[in-house]
Amino acid sequence: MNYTIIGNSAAAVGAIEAIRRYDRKGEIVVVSREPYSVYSRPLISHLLAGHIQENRIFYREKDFYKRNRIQTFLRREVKAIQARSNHLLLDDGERLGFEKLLIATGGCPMIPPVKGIDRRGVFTFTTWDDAKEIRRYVRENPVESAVVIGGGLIGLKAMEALMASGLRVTVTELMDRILSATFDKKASEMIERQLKARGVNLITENTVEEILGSHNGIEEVLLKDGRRLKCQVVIFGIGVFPNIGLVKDTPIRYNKGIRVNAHMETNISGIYAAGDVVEIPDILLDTVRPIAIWPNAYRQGWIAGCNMAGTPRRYEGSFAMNSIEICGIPTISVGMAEAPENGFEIIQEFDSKSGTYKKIILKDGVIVGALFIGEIDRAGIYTGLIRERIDVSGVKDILLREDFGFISLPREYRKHLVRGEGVFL
Amino acid sequence: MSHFYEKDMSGCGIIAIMNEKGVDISGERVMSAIASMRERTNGLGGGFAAYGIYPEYRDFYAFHIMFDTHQAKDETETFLKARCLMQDEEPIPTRPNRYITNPPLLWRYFLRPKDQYINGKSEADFMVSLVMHINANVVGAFVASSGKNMGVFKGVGYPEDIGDFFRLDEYKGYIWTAHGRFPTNSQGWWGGAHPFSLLDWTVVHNGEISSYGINKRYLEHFGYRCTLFTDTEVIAYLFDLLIRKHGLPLELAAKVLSAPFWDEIGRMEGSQRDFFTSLRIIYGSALVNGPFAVVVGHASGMVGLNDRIKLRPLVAARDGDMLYIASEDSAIREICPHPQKVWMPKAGEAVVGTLTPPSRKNIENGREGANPTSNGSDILIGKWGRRNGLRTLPAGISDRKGPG
Amino acid sequence: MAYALYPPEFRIERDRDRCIACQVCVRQCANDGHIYDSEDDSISSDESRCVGCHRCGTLCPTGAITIRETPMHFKANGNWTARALRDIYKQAETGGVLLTGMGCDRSYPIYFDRILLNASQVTNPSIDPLREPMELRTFLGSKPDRIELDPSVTGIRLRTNLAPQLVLETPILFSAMSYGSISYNACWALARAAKAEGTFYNTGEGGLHRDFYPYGENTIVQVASGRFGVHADYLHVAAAIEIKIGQGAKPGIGGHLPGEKVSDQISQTRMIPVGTDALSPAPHHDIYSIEDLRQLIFALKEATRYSKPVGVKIAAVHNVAPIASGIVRAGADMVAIDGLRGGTGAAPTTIRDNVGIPIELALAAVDSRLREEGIRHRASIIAAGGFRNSADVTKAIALGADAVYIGTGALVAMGCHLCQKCYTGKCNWGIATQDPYLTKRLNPNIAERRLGNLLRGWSLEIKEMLGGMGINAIESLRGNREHLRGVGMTEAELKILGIKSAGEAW
Amino acid sequence: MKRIYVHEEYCIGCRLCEIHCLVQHSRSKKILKAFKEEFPRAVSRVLVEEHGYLSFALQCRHCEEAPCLEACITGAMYRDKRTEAVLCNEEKCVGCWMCIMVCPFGVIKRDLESNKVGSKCDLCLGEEMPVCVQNCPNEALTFEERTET
Repeated sequence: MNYTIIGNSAAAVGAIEAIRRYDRKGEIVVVSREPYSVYSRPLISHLLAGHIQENRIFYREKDFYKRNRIQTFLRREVKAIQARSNHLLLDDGERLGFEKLLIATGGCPMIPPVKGIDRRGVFTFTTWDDAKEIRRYVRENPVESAVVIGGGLIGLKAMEALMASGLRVTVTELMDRILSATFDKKASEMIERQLKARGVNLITENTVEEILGSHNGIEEVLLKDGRRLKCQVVIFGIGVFPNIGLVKDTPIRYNKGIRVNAHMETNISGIYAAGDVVEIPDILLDTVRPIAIWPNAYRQGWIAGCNMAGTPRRYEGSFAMNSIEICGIPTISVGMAEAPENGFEIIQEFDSKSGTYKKIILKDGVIVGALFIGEIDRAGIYTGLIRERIDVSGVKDILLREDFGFISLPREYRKHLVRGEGVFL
Repeated sequence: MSHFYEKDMSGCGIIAIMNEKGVDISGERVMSAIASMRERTNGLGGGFAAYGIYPEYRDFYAFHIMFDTHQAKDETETFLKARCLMQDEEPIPTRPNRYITNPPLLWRYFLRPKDQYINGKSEADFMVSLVMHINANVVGAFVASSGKNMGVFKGVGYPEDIGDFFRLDEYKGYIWTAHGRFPTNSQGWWGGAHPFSLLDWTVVHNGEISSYGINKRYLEHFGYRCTLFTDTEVIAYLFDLLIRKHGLPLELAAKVLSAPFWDEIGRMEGSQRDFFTSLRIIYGSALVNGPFAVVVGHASGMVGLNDRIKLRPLVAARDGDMLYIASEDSAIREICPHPQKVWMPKAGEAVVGTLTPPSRKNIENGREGANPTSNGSDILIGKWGRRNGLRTLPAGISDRKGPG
Repeated sequence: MAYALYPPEFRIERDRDRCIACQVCVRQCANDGHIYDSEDDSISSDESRCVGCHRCGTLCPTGAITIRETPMHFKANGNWTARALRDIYKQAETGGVLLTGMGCDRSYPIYFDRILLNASQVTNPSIDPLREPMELRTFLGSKPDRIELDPSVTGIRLRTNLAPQLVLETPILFSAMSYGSISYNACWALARAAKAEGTFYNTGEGGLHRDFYPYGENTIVQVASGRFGVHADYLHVAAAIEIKIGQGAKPGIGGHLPGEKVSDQISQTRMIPVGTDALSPAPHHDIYSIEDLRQLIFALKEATRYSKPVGVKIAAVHNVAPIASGIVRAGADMVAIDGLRGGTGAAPTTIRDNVGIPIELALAAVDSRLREEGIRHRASIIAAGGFRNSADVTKAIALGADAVYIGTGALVAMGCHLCQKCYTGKCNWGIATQDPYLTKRLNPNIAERRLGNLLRGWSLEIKEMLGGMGINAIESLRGNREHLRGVGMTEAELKILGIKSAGEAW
Repeated sequence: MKRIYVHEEYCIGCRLCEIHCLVQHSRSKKILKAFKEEFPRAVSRVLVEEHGYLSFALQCRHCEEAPCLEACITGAMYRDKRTEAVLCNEEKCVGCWMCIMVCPFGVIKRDLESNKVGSKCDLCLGEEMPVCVQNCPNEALTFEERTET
C-alpha cells in the first residue's frame, strides 16, 4: 500500500504515526514545500524571542523519517492533484502515483489589501522561514520599532517575540479589543492593561492602510484614521485560512476548507484531508468550520491515518480552544468565551488582587465555555466536561470552588479512574 | 501403689504365633523365638500369654495373681471366695532360675461367679469388676490374667529366663504371645511386665501411647478403671470395649485404634466414606496415637496392629495354618525358617488370625463380609481390607520403620 | 464540665525534628487529638481527646509520634491507684455507669501462662507436620457413645444416624460479633475468611445482612434475648444456631446498641426502626429455667427440621459445670463457654472486671463434670475468652475443648489496637464503628487476608506442637491432660485443671 | 500496560500517597530532607480529592490515546516504549500548557520555577511499583496489568 501525504506538520505526523501503528510495511511518501524535518510552527515565536535554540524546534526526533521508513520530497511543491488518475504533479514536472492521499497543507496567513506590502521589512509570521527572515532583517538593518497588524493570538505572540528582541512594538487591532475571538471583554482588558504596562502601544478599532517607505525599507505606516507611525518592520499577524489552493479545480469538494466525512475522507474515496486545511463540525456551535488548532490537526491526522491504513475510526468533531501565555499570564479559553444570546448561564469569579479571572458558560446544565486567566490549573477537567457533554447542573454552585474536582462529578463519569482508560479530545 | 503409676515408655520385642486350626504348640518354640530378640530387651521384664493351656478347666475363669504379701493373698482369697465358686487353687509351678530373683507369691485360681452376685451384669462384666477391685483396692495384689483356658506368665527378667522359670516348655497352646521389655523408666515390678490382660484379652505392646490421657478418660466413661500401671492396658480395655461391648468386628476395632486418615476416607466411595467418617467421629477418643506395634490375643484369635504411620516394626508370616507376628523377621525364621509368605503390614493394617471354627458371633459377621458383592451402605470387611492394602503411605514414613 | 480533676490518660509526644506537618495524624484521628495550625504550618495536640488507639503513630510517615501513658500524676497509693481515682473523678462528673470495651484487662492470673505442654524425646518419635499428615479436622455436634451396626449377609450396615455436625478444618472459630457492634466490612471479612479457611463465624445478636447469605454454610447465627433479626430465612441459611444466654465480659447483663449506630442497613438487618436503641434484655424473657431453655432448643430444632446443630453460649460463672451439664441434658449439641477475659463492644467496666471466672478453670471443670456424668459425647465444648495464640488454643483443647472461639484475636488481626473505646463508635481502625468516614478504613480484602493468615499460622503451630507430642490427630489431644503440666499453681488449681505439676512423670 | 487503579471505596484520605510521591520526586528522596531542607519543595504528582467521606487519589491515567500527547506542540510529551507510560521530556517543554488545557483529569501541574510541566506522574520508573501504591495503607491504589479494556 502506498500512502502519500502533502504537508509536514501536526496532521501529517498524526497520520504517519497512525499508519505505522497498523501498517508497518506500506510505503509512506511525504511531500513538503518546506526544507525542514518536521518542526513545530507554534515555536517560531519562542525561537524569534530567543527563548529556545533552533535544535529545540523539532517536533520529532531526528530519525523520525528513517524510523518510520518515509520517503520525503522536501522543498518540493505539489502543483496539482490528479484525483482521477491518483497522481500528484510536482513543481519540477515529476508525477507521483498514490493509492491513499492525505492533504495536510495547513493554512495560509491572511493578508488584507494594504498598499506597499511588497516593501522590504514586511513579513508574515507562520513558518520557520518567516522567523528566520525577520530575525536576519532585524539584525542586519537599523530597526527600532515594529508594527504588528492583528491583535489575535498570532499577532500577540509576534509582538512578544519582537519585544524580546528589543524593539518598540505597536499592535493594531480592527476590533475594539484584542483577542476578541477567544476572550471576553474583561479578559481582554486584563491583558491589555498588562500590555500597556509593559510599554506596548495598543491601537484598537484601527488598522494599517498603507506601508510607506523607500526602496531600502519601511519608514512609517499610515493608519485608517490618518495617523502615521514610524517603524521599520511590519508583520501581518491576523491569522490563517485553510490552504485549499491545491484542490480548486479538482473534483474534491470544499467550502471554507476541504470538506471531509467522519473518517476525514473527502468526497473522492482514497483522498483524505486533515488539519488546518479542513472544515470540521464544531460540536458546540453545531456548524462546520475550520478550527485551526494544533491538537485538532494531530488528532484529525491520526484519524485519517487509521482509516487510510484500513482501521475505521470516526472523528468526533471539536471546538475552539486555546492555551496561551501573554506577558507571563497563563490563559486558557475553551469553547465559547461569551454567551451569544440569553438562555445561557454564567458563573464567574474575579480576583483583581491575584489578577485571576475564571468564567464558566452553561447551556441547559452543560458547560459550553470556560475561560481562565492567571490561574489555569486543572482547566482540562472542564474541557473534558464540555467534550463529554456532562450535565453539571448538580454541582453548578461549586464549579469554580477551590475544592472542585473529579470527585464532584457523577460516579459514572469517574469510571475513567477505575478503568484507567483514556478519553478522546 | 504409687509406683504403679508409670507410663510404659519402652522399646521392646514381641512375637506371637498361632495355629488357626487350634492345634497345640509347645511353649519351647515361642521361647526360642523371643530369645532371638534379646537385643531388644534389657532384662527388666518379660512375659508370655498362652491360650488353650487349661482344657480341663475350660469353663472356669483362670485367675493368675501375684501377691507381694501373704496378707494380700488372704485378703484376695476371702474376697474371691465370697463371690465365686473356687473349683481349684494352686501355686503356679516354677523352677529355680539363677537370673530370676525374689519373685512375688504366684497363685492361680479357677473360678466361676456365684449367680446371686452378678445381679443384672453380664458374667463377664462381673468378673471384670472383680479384677478391677483387686487391682485397685487390695494392696500388694495384682491379677495378671483372668480369662478362661488361658494364662499370662510374666515377671522381671529376660523373657527366656521367665519362660524357663514358669516351666513353659511343659505347656501346650494354640496361641502364644511373648514380650521382652526395654523399659526406660521402670522399677522392676513383676506386674509391670507384658502381656497385660483382662478376661481373655491379652496385649503385648511395643511402643508409647501419646493419646493415653484421653484414651484413659474415655475408658473411664465406660466404667474401666485404669488403675493399672501402664498405658498398654488401655489397648486391652479398648478391644474389650469395642469388640465385647460394642460388637465391632476385630478388623473394625483395629480401624478405630489405628484410624485411616481423613484424606484416605475422602478417597473412599459413598457408603464406605460415611461409615468411616462416622466411625472416626464417634470413636475419636479411642484413636490410639503415638508409635506402637501390638499383638492382641483372645480366645478365638489374635490381631497384630501398627500405629497409623508405622513408627514401630511389625512383620507377619504365614505357613500353612500357622500365623506369625513379630518385631523382627529373624524371630519368625528362628522357628519357621521358610514361611510360605512373609510381609510387612502397612501402617494401620490389622493382621488377623482367627480360630476356625470361630466361637464369636461378631467375628462371623466380619469374616463372612469377605464376599465382594455388596449393596449400598454395607461395609465389606474384605473389601476395605484390600483397599487398605492399596494404601499409599505419606512421604517420610519409610525412614521411621525398622527396629525401634 | 468545667475542668477535669485528672490529667489526660495519654501523652502525645511529637518529635519536632521529625514532624513534617503532613497532617496524616490530623486526618486520621477521629477524636481530634491532633490539630493543624496553618499559620505556622505546625501541628499541636489535644491530649484530653487521645484514647491511645495508636492510629496516628502507626501511620505517621516519619515516626514522629509516640503515645505514652501519662506518667503518674497522683500521689502513689497501693490502694487508691490512679485507675481507681480516675474512675471516681469520671463518675463524680457524669453520675453514670462507667462503660468500656473489649475484655477484662485486670491482672488476674492467666492460667494458660502457668500450663506447659509436653514433647517427645527418644522413646517416642516426634512427627514432622511438613512431611507427614497432621489432622486438625474437627467435628462439632452431638455424638453417640457407640456405633450401631446391623449384621447382614453381605457385611455390616451402619445403623447409627449421626446427628448434624459442623466440620472445621482447624479447631478455631470466630466469636460472636454483631453487625452493629462492628462494621459491615469487618463482618464481611470474617465471613470470607471463615469460608476460605473452612471454619465458622458467628453473627452475634445483630442479625444477618442479606449480602452475607452466600456465606451461610460458614455462619453460626445467634438467637439472643433481644431476638434481633431472627426470622425463618435467618435460621435456614445458617450452618448452626447458637442461643446466647451470656457473655464473658458481662455475665448477667444485657446488650445495648445506641440508636446513633442503628443505621438504615442495621435497622433492616436487626428489624428495628432506624435510630432506636437496640436493647437486649439481661435474661431471655421466655427462659427463666432450664426447662424453658430446653423448649427453645427444641423449638429451634423443629424450626430447622433437626438439620443443624443448636448450641448454647454461657458466661463462665461459679456454677458453670452444673449449668453446662444441665444445658447438655436440655438437648444442646454444643456448649460455648465464655471466660472472664471474653470481649465485648460495650459493658459496664465494673461488671467486665469483676464478674465471672477464667476460661481455663471453667473449661476444665465442665469437661470433667460432663465426663463424670457420662454425657461428654452428647455435646461439643467451645471455649472462648481471651485466646491470644496457638499455645492457648492447644492447651484449651488438651483441657477438653473441642474448639475455641476467637474474637479479640480476630479483631487484632484486622488492626484493632485494644483502646477499649468500641462503645464510642469512633473506632479509628474502622472496625467497631458505623461512621462511613471510618468504616472504609477497613479494606475487607486486607482483613480477610490477615484473618486467613492468622488461622493458617496458628494451625501450623498447633500441628508442630501436636507433632512434638507424637500425636498426628487433634482428637488424640482433646481432653488429653497428660500432656499438660502446671507451674506455680496451688493444689486446688491443679486439681480443678486436672493436671499434674511440672516435674511429675506419667 | 500496568496501570495504577483507584479503589475509591477504600481510600481513607490520609494522603500518604501524596507525601511519598513528593519524596520520590525530591532531590534527596529522603522524607525529612525533602520536607525540611529542599526549597522549593518538590511537588506531588498524585492528588487526593476529598468530598465528605468520599476521597480518592488521582494521578495521570497514562491514557491509551492521550489528549496531552496530541496537544503537545513541542513533542515533549512522549510515550515510553517499555512501560507505555506517558512522560514529559522537560528539555523540550516550553510551558504552553496545552496539556493542562486538554487533560480531562486535571492531573498535570505547572512547575512555576522552570515554567515547565512540573508535576506529571511517571509511574516512578525504576521502582518496581509506584510509591503511591507501595505506601497506600489500605490498598486503595493497586498497580495491575488488566486485560479487559
